[in-house]
Amino acid sequence: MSVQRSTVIFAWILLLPAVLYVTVIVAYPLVDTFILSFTDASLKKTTNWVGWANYDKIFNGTFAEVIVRTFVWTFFSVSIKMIVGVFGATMLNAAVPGRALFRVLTMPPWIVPMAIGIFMWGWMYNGQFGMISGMLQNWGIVDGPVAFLARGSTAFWATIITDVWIGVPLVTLYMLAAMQAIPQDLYEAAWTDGAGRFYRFRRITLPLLIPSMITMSMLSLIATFNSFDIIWILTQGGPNGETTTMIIDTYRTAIGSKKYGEGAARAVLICIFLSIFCLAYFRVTSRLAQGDSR
Amino acid sequence: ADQEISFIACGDKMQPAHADFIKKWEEANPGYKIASEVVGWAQCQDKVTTLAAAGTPVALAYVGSRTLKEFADNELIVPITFSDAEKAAYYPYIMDTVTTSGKQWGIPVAFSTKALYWNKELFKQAGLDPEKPPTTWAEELEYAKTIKEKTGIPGFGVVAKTFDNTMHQFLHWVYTNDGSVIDGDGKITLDSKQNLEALTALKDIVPYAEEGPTSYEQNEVRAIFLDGKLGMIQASVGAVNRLKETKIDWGVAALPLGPSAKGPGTLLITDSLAVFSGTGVEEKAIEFAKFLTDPENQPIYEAQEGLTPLRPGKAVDDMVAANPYWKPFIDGISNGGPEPLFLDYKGLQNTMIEMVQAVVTGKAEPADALKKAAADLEQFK
Amino acid sequence: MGQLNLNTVQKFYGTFEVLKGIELEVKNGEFVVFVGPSGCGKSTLLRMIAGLDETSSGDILIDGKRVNDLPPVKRGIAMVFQSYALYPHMTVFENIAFPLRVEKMPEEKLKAKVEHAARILHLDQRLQQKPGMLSGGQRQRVAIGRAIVREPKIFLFDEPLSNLDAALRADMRIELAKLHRQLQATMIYVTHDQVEAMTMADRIVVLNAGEIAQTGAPLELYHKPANIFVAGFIGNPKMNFLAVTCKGVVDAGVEVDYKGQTVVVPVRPHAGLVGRTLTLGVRPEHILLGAGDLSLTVTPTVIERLGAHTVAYAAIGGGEGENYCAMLPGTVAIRPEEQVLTGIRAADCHLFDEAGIALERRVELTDIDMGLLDPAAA
Amino acid sequence: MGQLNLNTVQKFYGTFEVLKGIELEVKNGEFVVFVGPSGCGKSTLLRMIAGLDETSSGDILIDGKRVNDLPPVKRGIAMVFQSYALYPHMTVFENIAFPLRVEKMPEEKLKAKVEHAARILHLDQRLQQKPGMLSGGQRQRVAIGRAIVREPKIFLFDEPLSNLDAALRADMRIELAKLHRQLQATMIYVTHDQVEAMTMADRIVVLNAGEIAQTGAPLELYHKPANIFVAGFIGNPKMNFLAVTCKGVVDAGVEVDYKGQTVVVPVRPHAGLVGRTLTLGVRPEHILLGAGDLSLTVTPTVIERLGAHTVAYAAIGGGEGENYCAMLPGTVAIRPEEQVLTGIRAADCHLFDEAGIALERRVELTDIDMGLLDPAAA
Amino acid sequence: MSQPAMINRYRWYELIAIYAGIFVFLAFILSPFVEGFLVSLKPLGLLFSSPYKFWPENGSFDAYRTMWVSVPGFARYIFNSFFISTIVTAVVLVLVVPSAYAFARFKFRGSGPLLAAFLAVNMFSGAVLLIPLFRLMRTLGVLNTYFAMIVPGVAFLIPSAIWLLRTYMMRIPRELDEAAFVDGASHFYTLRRVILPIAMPGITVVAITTFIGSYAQQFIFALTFNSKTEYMPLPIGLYAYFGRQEVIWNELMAASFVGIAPAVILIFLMQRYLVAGLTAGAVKQ
Ligand SMILES: Nc1ncnc2c1ncn2[C@@H]1O[C@H](COP(=O)(O)OP(=O)(O)OP(=O)(O)O)[C@@H](O)[C@H]1O
Ligand SMILES: Nc1ncnc2c1ncn2[C@@H]1O[C@H](COP(=O)(O)OP(=O)(O)OP(=O)(O)O)[C@@H](O)[C@H]1O
Ligand SMILES: [Mg+2]
Ligand SMILES: [Mg+2]
Repeated sequence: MSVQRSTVIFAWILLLPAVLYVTVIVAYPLVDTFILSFTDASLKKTTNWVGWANYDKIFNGTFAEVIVRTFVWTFFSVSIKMIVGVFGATMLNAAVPGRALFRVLTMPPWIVPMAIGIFMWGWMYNGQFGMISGMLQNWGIVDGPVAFLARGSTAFWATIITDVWIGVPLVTLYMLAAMQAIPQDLYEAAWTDGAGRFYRFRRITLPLLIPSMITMSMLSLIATFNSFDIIWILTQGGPNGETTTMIIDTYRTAIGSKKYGEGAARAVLICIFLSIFCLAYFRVTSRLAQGDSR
Repeated sequence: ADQEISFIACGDKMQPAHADFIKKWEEANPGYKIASEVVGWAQCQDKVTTLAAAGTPVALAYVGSRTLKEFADNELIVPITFSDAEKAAYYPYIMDTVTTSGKQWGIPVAFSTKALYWNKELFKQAGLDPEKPPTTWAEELEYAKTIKEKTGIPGFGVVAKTFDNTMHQFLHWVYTNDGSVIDGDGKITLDSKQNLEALTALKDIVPYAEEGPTSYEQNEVRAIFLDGKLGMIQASVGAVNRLKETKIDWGVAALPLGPSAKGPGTLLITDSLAVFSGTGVEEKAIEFAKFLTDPENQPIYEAQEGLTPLRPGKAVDDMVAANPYWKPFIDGISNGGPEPLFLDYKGLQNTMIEMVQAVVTGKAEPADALKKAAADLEQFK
Repeated sequence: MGQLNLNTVQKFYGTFEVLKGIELEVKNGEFVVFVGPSGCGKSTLLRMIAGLDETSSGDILIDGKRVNDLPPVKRGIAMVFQSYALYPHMTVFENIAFPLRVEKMPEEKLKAKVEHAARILHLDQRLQQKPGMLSGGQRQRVAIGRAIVREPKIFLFDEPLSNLDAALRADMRIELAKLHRQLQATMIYVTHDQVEAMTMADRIVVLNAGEIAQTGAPLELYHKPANIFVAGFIGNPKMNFLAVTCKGVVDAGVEVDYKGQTVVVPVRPHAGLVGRTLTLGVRPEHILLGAGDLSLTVTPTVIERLGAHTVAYAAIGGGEGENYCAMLPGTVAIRPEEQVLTGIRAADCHLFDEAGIALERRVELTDIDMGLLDPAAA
Repeated sequence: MGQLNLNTVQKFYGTFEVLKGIELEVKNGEFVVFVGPSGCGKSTLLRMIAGLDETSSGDILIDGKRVNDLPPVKRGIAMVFQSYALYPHMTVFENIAFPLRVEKMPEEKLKAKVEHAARILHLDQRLQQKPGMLSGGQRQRVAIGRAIVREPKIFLFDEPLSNLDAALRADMRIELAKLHRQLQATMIYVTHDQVEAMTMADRIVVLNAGEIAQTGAPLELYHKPANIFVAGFIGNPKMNFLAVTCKGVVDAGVEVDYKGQTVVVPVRPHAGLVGRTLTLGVRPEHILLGAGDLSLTVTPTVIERLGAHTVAYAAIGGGEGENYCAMLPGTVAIRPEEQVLTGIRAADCHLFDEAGIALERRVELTDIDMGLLDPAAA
Repeated sequence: MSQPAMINRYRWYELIAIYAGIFVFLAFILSPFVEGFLVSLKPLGLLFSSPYKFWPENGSFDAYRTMWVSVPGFARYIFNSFFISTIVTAVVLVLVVPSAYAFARFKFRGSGPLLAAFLAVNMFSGAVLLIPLFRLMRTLGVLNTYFAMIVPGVAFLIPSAIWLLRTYMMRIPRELDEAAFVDGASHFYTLRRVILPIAMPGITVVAITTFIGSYAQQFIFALTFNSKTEYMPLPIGLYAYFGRQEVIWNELMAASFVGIAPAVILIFLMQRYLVAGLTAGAVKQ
């Protein structure tokens, strides 16, 4: 008994610094935000308790549309990130000369300050002076300039692509690591049985990557759901609000219009949505873990 | 120790003129020290607000005048008294940009007005008279159409990105057609005949504008013009210096007028120095701010920055004489209109941008868009 | 058909010669076991035959056709990996069906084949489980099942039983032997477990440092090891070695002297042996209690009683640790640290020259059924 | 001093009772081996003695003192893990010195101690290497070294040899036995390898499903298993079991009938046996070629020739697979699928009642040195 | 002489396909940098010119020279970023290593929810928490110091670091702890002498990712919580190229490349450890 208790105490001693730190620095503002969400806090010096009014307002406005858009945006961004990441990891995992260099060349989007990366994309998307529109014209694929951020349909995808770009290095790296953890003898066995490279990828690599992919997609989901800079710098949620996601809307309300109370309510909603997601994730993974206990 | 007066200026570095004045003022006022910080344009406003909201305001900050009402309403800034003589020294309407509920809340420090630039070379290519800029919207539309059809190059630069100057550019149309957004009594006047004409005119010219106006803000449109790929744009005097660096044969004229216009007009945008309450050095801050912008110092700063002068005077006359291109910028002042003062100016801005974008992208008819925007604006007063 | 020839097959890793010109012929239907100490190149050779590793020089022929440049599947081989290499995400059925799916075999035929294989391997009840839920022996059988369904000409096994515990290993040994009889396929089997080698092989190939030390039927290796390495390697506990001096050559064999005792070992003599130092080898199980042709009085230091046997270890002159071991039947009344007299029959002795090469024994044939020594005659 | 008592020690995982009231006394200096099938609770019991797992109920006493609540180091035990648990980043020296460093022993004394331990274990040359560069046997010795330096009262070993290959295992077995003699410490050793259990133990504790099936000296378990579980578990290959009917009780023992043959097994009878179905057990090594008190004609299906022995497997009435196994000495002229006559001596037979409890054998004492059966008398 | 294993031997068309795949992938990753680089080479006046030409006419490296003049403190900003990231990394490691160990090793009531709670920290983006955070920073009295950037930076980097390191540590055999425990080592001694050295590859990876995370991404906190130019990190320095009216694009891009160079070099030197460390402790399989 005492042995047991002393380990528990020790565990808590180990955790204490980090827990305290995060509690003070993050949890306190979080609670503050939560409380704020029930007030009409603004630039005014006085704030009043307003109960659920802020939440009412959110659901009575156009927010439902924003929620749906956020989900769609996040879904595509995360999916494409995973697909591109797995693709990249597969390529970089091939034993070809130069792969060490190629691996390093994958990292820059992660290293460069996010805003700078986004500015570079802004340039790329520019209709008059940008690379994409310019190249397309030079190659005669399109007639005149194409401004990718000018229409909701293209701007929606343009922001997704940029988000993918920023997230891909880390996904690639993790997937590469996960791939290398697959025992070589499985491939040799399959090869001996006549399975070609693609067949091996489809029947062995992919299924065995699934658990890692789930973990990664959850982490990436949290980041993507909260992805702010990209949309803000590229379109500020426009045109016609067609790239406005929950976090953009939250920022606009809280920081732009200084409606701290309403903004806080939106932030709390985001957290609730994400928590539901993560809970579902834990369910799925624990079921998977039971499925093939190794 | 010295009393500190914290001062947030926007930009990349302290303007040499201001740096000079600060030194001078500190010498004249021993015991006070100006602690200045320069913050980039993109974040300047937010930082000042965050500091104020968190309860540690700066003493003095450079802000867009449109934010004054919001600050004032929340008692974050103190009113500033101007003597009648001081008020009279400014161009008309300038005081309006800092006035709400009968009090002045900021000291104007920068001023800009807009005019129409046109590309004479493109006019020639399109068979138009290169020396005759449009004076009415009808001409403007016709010229734009002609240029586009004859040269394949867009005739007019429309600004419609999700950015503050999309609203500004629309207000050019409003103020050159005797329109307004809100009247002195705080009544929303957006849904008017004049404004409908303005929005319709904007819609009509879009086909002859650059591809995808919703992805360009003012400076980007100007860049296209500077590249010779636009017939006409509406821009501030800042474009002149850039044009001088290009081979473009250009001209500048007053903004063309709409059917209901009563005279030339333009949008008047000022930036102000706002003094925040609760710092204990409010008096001195006001004193310092007035010193920075007094009739002696201000023109030096304006000259350095290429700003429209705040006050008429001989210096201005000399400047116009030396640089005739200044004329339309000064002339427009007399019939200009201010940026409307709203409590939630971001709300106003978003509503106006949404309205313009809806029309530009063809998502809504001008009348409907106007009606919707007018209704939305009610909550931001 | 599954006939294999290795012609001076060499393998280099960098400049390190792992395999030094291996020559081997494996007949169709034969069960050949590769044994040898760790690192001698068993796995490497097997992987080269499989086509997983490249051959540095020399030819590998299957049914007379050079296969050096063919991928594994085209060589008609199937391999069972030491780690089994089962696909953890697939059911037993899918694991076994994998090679057939690769071939795109029609579903019905595939099902029949997999079920047939499962029946042979007693896996019928397990087809829907995942490998993670199986015991070691069952996994092993799945791995074999995957090899069987392809109906390869040659099976390759790399230490397939080394992960199993002793009891399971004994069971699997028997099952594999039966499987071989049933399928009549050529099997090449790598192990470092001698019991496996002795019990399953038609022929054992003993590898030592990249070279073949000896090839032969199990009992041939046991009774007539070609050199001191094979003699020491085959048999457990290990053969005892005594340094002796050659006294002379007589009709019955070679007369040697061990610390004053003389014994005539029935081996075929070389010329010029007299006076040289030879090594006399005798297996622990051939040491008797009481006097023999050669008698040694030893003081056992460790005695292991296994019930069926008693194994005594003693230290005799020279060398560190226990270098003399006797395996006596049943429960014997000897105690540690108490002297005991042991005897060796001359007929049980092996004799090796200084180079470690065996002098050929004249084995008492009454002891061995010669038919068993030569599988071809059986 | 290192005397251990377990008083009705129980262990629950959740509601699952892993250990069901274990009662055991281990004398100072004794070498006790725990054996039992996988999952029977051997490791759990060992870890409870070590103090790594909590005891659900019952007392653990070391030298008479209740230690349930003491951490391992205060119990005076040292443990050698199956995986050795060497610290990969430390040299052999540092690995061995680890417990002493924990105690903050002065450098000089520490050095002397580590070097002494290294000498005992023949690790002197390896002290500056890292574990990654050592062979399995050497690693094992480092792990033991780490345990020795602490001079514990009790050593605990959890299957320490299971990762080694057969040859190394045999060597280590001997070294451990010598170490035990040298240190005279109490040792408790978990294994599922019977050879280890038989050869090293003063006393074997056979565990089955969380209960002690039998405790006794190795040969006692071999010759007088208390029940059918122990009989089957001890001995390799496994004991053969035949279903027989009790005909009657005579002076010499119990008369049983197997398919018409009658044999009198020399065991102490119970009352009321007559007419009941009993199980007759006989070890493979006690089966003889030719007729015996009980004769069986069988058709071997698999024959394993190990050189020193020949093991034949056959299927006899009832049950699937080979359920009859004979281990015959040397190389015997029998062939698969050829009938052969085997015999069993009545004196070698074991007899179990329906509940699996053995009828006590009247062992022919001439066969066994009774002194060996009782270690105290030795 | 040593050739790739047979299974990794590629036919010519496979090689072409792989290199084509890598090319496409890297083209996606790097094309914005190409665009950025081209922008950095063009004179400001020629930046906005069409039709689009891939190769800049009159391209020059002038911007790489003038950028130092336009923003005189730029070297200092890079130094600050390095300095802040180093401290942040150190603090994160000090906090995270023990916690990751606790999460990896000990089962105690509340460990699951607590771990989830750490993850939840990342569910709120820093921007939303800005004002409460500001108040907190003021209470702590760290405004306008390096700590103003270090303190919140650490907090938001802790969660992912814990997740990463925990999975790594779960792969260290439990017997090592137990062996040390049996030998009388205290938990802390075990952590210090046994676990830490063995977990080093994993810690290296966490250190690198934390460093990068902090190096490039600490914008919003620096902006709001610090007013002193001499403490500003790189991203703020880059923003300085947004002039009063105009963005000096070519210098901004040049400065970006110069600014990330130290981190790129770091990654280049460490890439072997990065992949190796991740491999050993890959996201839970
Ligand atoms: N990829 C490689 N590079 C260099 N040397 C290698 C490589 N693979 C194996 N070797 C060396 O080749 C020799 C033979 O290795 P191999 O795996 O065939 O041994 P083995 O007989 O199978 O041993 P074990 O019984 O331990 O499995 C060893 O000395 C090993 O060090
Ligand atoms: N942490 C645990 N939680 C639940 N059950 C456990 C736990 N640890 C062990 N068990 C169960 O306790 C039983 C005994 O396990 P133990 O490890 O003692 O077996 P063992 O005799 O050492 O087996 P082996 O020979 O395979 O090592 C097993 O049935 C096992 O499933
Ligand atoms: Mg091998
Ligand atoms: Mg165990």
